[in-house]
Amino acid sequence: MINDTTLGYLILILPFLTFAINGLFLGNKNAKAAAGLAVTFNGLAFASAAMVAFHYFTSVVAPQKVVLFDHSFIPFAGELVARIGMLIDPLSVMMLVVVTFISFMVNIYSIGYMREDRAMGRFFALLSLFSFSMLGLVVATNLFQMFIFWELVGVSSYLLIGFWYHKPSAVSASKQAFILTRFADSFFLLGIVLVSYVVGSFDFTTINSLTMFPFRNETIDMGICVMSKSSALILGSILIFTGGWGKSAMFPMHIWLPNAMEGPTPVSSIIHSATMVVAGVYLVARLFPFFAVCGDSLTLIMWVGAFTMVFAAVIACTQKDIKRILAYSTLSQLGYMMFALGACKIGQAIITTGWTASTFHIFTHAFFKCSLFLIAGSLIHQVHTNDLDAMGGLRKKMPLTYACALISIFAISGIPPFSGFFSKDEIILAAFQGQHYAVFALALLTSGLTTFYMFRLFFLAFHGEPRHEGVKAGHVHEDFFMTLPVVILAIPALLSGILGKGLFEHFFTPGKLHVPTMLKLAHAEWIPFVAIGVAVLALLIAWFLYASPKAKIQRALDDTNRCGIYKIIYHKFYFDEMYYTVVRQFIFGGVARVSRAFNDYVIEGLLAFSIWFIHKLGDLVRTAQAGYLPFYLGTLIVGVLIWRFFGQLPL
Amino acid sequence: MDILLFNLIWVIPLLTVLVCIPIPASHAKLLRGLHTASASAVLLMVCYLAYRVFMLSGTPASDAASPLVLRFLTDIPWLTMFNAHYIVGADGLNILLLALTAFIVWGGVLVSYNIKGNQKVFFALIQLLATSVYGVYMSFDLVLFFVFYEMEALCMYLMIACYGSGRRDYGGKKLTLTLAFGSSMILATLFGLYFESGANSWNLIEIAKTTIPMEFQMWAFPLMFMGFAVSSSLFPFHFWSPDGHSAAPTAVSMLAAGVMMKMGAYGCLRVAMFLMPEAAKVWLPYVVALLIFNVVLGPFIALRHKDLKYITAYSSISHLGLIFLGLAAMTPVGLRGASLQMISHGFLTGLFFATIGMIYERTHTRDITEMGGIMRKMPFLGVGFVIAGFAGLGLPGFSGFIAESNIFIGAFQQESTLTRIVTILAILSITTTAVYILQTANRMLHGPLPQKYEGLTDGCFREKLVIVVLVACLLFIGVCPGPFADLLDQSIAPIFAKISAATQPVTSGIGG
Amino acid sequence: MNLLNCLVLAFLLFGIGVWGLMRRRHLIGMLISIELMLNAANINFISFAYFTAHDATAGALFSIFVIAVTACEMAIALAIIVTMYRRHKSLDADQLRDLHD
Amino acid sequence: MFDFNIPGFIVPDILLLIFPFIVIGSRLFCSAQSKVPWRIANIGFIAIFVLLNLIPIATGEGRFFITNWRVDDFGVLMREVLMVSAILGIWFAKDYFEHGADGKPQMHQIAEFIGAIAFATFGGFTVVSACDMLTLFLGLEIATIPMYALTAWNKKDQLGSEAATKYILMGSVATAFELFGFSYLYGFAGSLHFSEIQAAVATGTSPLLWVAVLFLFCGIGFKLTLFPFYTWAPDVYEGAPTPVTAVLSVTSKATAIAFLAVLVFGPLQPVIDKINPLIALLAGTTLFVGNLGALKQSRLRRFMAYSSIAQAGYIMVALLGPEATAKTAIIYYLFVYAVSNYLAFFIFGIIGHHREETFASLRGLSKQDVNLAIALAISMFSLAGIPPLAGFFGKFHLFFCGAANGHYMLVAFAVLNNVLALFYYIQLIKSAWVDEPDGHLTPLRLTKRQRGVIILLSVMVVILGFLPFLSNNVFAGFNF
Repeated sequence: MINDTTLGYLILILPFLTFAINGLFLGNKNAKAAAGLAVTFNGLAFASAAMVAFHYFTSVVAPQKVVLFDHSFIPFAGELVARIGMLIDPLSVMMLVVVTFISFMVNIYSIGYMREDRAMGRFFALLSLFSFSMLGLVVATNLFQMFIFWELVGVSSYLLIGFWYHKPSAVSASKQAFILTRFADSFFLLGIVLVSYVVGSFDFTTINSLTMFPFRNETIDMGICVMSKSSALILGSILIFTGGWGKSAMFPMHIWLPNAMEGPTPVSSIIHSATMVVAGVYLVARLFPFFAVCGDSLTLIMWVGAFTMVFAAVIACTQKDIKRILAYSTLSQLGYMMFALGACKIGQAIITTGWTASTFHIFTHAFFKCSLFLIAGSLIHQVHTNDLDAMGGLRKKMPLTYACALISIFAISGIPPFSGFFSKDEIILAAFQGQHYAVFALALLTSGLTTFYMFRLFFLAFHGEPRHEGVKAGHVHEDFFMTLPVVILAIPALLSGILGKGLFEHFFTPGKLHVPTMLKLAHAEWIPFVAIGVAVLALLIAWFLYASPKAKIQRALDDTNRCGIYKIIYHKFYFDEMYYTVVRQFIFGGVARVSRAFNDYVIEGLLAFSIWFIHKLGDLVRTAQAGYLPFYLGTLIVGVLIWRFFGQLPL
Repeated sequence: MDILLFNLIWVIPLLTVLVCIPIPASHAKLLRGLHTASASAVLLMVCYLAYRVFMLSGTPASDAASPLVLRFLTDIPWLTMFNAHYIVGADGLNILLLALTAFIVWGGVLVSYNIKGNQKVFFALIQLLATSVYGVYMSFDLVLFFVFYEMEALCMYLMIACYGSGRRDYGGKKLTLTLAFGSSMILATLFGLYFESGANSWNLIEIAKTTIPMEFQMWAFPLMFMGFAVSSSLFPFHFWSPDGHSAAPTAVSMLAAGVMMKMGAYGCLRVAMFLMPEAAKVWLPYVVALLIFNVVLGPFIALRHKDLKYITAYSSISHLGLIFLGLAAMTPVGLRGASLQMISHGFLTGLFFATIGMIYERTHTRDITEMGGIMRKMPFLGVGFVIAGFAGLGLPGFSGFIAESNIFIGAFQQESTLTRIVTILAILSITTTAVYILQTANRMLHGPLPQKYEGLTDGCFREKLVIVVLVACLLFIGVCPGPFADLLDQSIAPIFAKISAATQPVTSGIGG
Repeated sequence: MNLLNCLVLAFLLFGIGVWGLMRRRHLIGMLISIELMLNAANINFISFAYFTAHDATAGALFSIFVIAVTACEMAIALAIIVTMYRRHKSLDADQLRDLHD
Repeated sequence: MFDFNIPGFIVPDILLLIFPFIVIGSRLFCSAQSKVPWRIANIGFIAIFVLLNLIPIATGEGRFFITNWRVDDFGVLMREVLMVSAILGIWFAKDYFEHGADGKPQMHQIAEFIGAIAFATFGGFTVVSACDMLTLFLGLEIATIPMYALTAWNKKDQLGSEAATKYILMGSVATAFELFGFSYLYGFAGSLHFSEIQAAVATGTSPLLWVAVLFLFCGIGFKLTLFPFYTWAPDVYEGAPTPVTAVLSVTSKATAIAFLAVLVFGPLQPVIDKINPLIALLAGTTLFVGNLGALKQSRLRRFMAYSSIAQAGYIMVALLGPEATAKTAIIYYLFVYAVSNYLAFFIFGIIGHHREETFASLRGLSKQDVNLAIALAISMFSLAGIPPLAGFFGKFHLFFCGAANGHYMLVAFAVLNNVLALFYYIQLIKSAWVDEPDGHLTPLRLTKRQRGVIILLSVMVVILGFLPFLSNNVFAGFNF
């Protein structure tokens, strides 16, 4: 019986070893070995994670924090020490299990999906690099460690999106993803520096146990203005949230996520739905007591989340690329989680139900969204296109996939008893209890939209007549490696809600808060029924439009003679175009051009002028040297006079 | 024994040159072998000595009274005409810089195996350059320091103008003359230090014991600091570096950007700030304003360039700006960050220029718009370049991140308003760095492969070795920075002690 | 007759020499003006020796030496001018324009 | 009766005095082509150099031969510098008596040539050992008059005669200035002897003194090519035969700076503070103008003229320092300067043998004869004052003197000018190293002697800089 610390090390080391061995030695030459290694090690990692979870939840210490190990990485001034450690508490354990499990599944899946790819070894190496950095992120004991792995996650995402680097679209998408998140991270870093400067520590425990009082009177010079340290902390919290803002692709930094679908589908399923993108949510959840103290930032978080939720859901209703639809639905779900965290604020007080709900939704969402992506992947693998036009009628050909898809879609639509129902219901309830009725309404509306577009996808993909020659000709089959994970994932997609609910309500609390906590909460048993009602309604609409006998599929699919509003939504409110104009015109055209002009003309010009001036002086000297003897003799006489008057002799 | 080895560091390259004189230039293989051997020998020696210094850390120095804790201290009367001594010694800072130099020189020798022209002269010049750089980092006597510091001008011009590419004469002249301009400013103040300090000695340690009159410091410090900053391409004296680097052959770019540009920053720290802390306290908060160009605008300029070497040159300009940010912070963390950045950027830019040189050898162009998709043809070099890029944009796991985080945290502890603003801007501009590095990498390595590059081959063993070693260094510092931090802290502690002991003069008037 | 007058005389002589030097374009004329300047110095020596100096012989001696030295100088000067004339067929100072930047 | 026991320390001077007569006399007994005078010259000069080195170190005042012939350590070392210059000069000149160069016809009458050089050198001896104004004046004239003759050595070359005319006319005007200055100084002190003048100056000053100083500085400013009296130098350097240019640029400069040193640290010692501003101004302006003039030259000798003007400016800086340091610095610098300068001239001579002496003829030198190119680079960098070459330490020593009395501004200015200097020296290196060789340039051939001398000089330039304690030990024993 190995102890938990060893297990903890194992969890981190196994994926890293996979990365190192695959990257350095196995490589692309013997891809089979690479794949086998990756699957085995990630499986072992999952096993140890599960064991750690089991030990933890069955032990007496359960809700408290446990630090398995904590090594000093690099000491800064005094208390300010960057450490690399492993923090165990309900949240991180949950994330550990989820990440290891998902990456295990996806590794299996990739064996099938990447079979034809010649760079398979590289793929598995990068995948393990990602899971290593993600695990390091979730077990971080301090901000600095979190930032380190935060960046590593970002870079591995960059490398995986651009995995097919001969596809220009993939390359540019990866670049965009990295730069946007990097942009957010720069604020994150600034926030870390600022907070650590004020607080004098990176440690989560220290930061989470802050109270504002000691900082009220001290001031800090922020360059532009002088502010009190307490407001500096609030600024810092917002800056830190900005990191999560970018990583979780909240509006308006959302555009990289849909474009990131250029990457291989397994990548999308693990990085861009289940794990990495929830890092932002995880960050806020991890620092919740701190955010609660800097209350105002919570409101911001709530609104950002809520808006993204609706915005993305609306766009998702019109897309035809299935991966993009799933991407937008991911955005929308992330919006749910984010605003649930924000919604915990009532006036000056805090309720914790939102926190629990959000973390719960992270948990459930991971499974069903991942499985949805994998299903999409196998569909694409069969019909070789992302486009709904080319699908349809796949129900007969891929029965297992069909069943699993149904489960996951019920889950995401919040139909009981599927997992999504419980977490989403909690979130909506939290919004209601937080007395944010506007957001509550939006949440209900969005759950309706979610159901609608998910079933739209479902009907168009599986029902109706086949619209693809390959499908018609019956070349479609279910690959074992690609179906197995889907089937396995369907189980938690179905059950994680019921089983998880008790666990979460028992263990999951944000920890000790230093603000008044509201205990007496409004009870509203009617909310679940309303939610279900909305969902069913949306389902019926979707069925009527896309699956009912008299549904006009062709008309549903062609984009011609659409009304303007539809076009706008279909083009994602022209956001990508806006981005490109801003970047091209402002950054490249504006700032960069001006600064280069300044360098090339002003600085170099001054240099050239000084050289020219010296040369002119030289010409002066040489023109005097005209070989004219009387002039030379004159210089002798003049010289005497010069030194007589300027020689400073006391004459 | 160690002392002897330590002194051999700068002697061996010189001996190599002397040994090679009788060998006719036609025996290129033999010459290359000799130079490679000597470079490797020096590398091994330096690494061993660095290890020794690390082991010795904590034990008191041979001379208890000296403000610096120096190992292997050697002090021989040298020029009695103006009582200059031959004083060399090692502490954490300069031993690490020596190690960096040894690595870069070794790499430089390896990458220039098939350089066009008279190889005998070229390698001799590289060794001379190495001598001068080693000497600068080792010496604690100002005359000796300056002699070595100025020596590089002699080699640089010839190497660039004769073996370079593009506007080589222009670039070489620009580089050499600008550096000479800087060192002339230094020389003018050196005499002042000798006579005004009252120590009547060129010994850095002796001068450090005295306090130099304020009215002298007030004009001497900016002169000297700027003089050193010229070779670290601090705005507005950065103009030499893009043209110089782009004209220079690979090895010279590596040496120039990797170690020579650090000599300036090292001088700023070791001589200017260490000897004239009072003036430093007055001036540095204003010097920071210049960094806005280096750190914030530098990356933007890199964005607009198409030539790989120009891009890298501007990235070096911005990275060196960070060094000065760390120096201007005048806090232990900041100074440590600056020193770390010197070392890390040395390896980083060495790797950059090495890969660029290798790619240029094959594609015969450095214009990124003409390249594309060469990752497919030369994956190893491509990966090397990408790694250099990631290290350059401060990715955790590489040394750059450690240095930058130190600098940012350290600079943020500096209270002055201007420094705060610049620090914030610097932190925010890590995005721009990412933009130009990714843009370059994508344009060059990714996308479709032009027809003319079908025949390209990946790096040979020699080149791969260089890349692997440099990457290993970057990773090593990045993954376990602890020992390096300890080593540097010992040598920075006395400098910081002197700075913090310096009392702010009552008249904070500039140019008093 | 006193020291001052002699000095003034000498100075005037010197001035005349300079004036001639500036005005003349004929090499021989220039040489003569130079002679004037030299002799102005001689007059100085003599007059100082006569009036003030406590080491009177030195001054006289000096002037004699000066005469001798200037003699050789002039000799060489004339020799050179002769060779010059052989080449240029002219003694005009303005003609000497072959050497210049 | 006469007493013939001559003290040993005077022997070299006497030898050098009678030496020209021997050489010229030897012409009477052998044919024009014979090598005898040349051999005698070598033996004689080297012998004198060795004898000088045998002179034991004197302390304090030095030794007096007759009341006005002093031989102190400064004198001895200056003598050595002058002898080095003379020896190198005749070695350099030898080729020009075997073939014409740079479009100038072959030179004749080597014996007389050597004699003239010997006289010029003896003039320098006289200057450094003078201790009254008369000796000083005579020394200066002895040093100068042969130079006039040497400049016009090529009777067939009209540029030479033009140069000589300019030189002698302006030179005699300068002489007139000096004499005028001397006369006033005499009038002020009432004596010619330095010790008495010094005493008089110490007791009090008068306008007479200052007028004298002014005229003396202007007069010597001509010989030392100070601003604005340098105008003759470029033309004369270009017009004169190359070996004469070389000798001019070293010997006459050495003599002139020795003259100033003797004057400033001798009779004018008490009022030196009052003169320093003038010296500083002269130094600053001269080195600036010299550097400016050299910027865009295309002909090598004219270029060297301007560079030597600038060097004169640098060497003036030393006069601002305390006496002992200043004299050490001057001698060390002159020595280094002589070596580097002659190295450059030797190379130019080889170039000029078949080509005209312009920058263009240097093109592609590194491709044709890399060793020659390296030697050129060494000499140029040394003149530019780049360590570890000798030139740097020379300059460093000069600036050290300047800074010792707190003339930081002047030192800073001089150091900045170094960058300017580096610029034009690099121009020359560029044409030798970077420019592609154009086909029609005739190939170069080195005789054994040339190769040997060039190697010797290059090694000296490097060694003097790299291991300066060699030179250091030379000076260690002496005290000025």
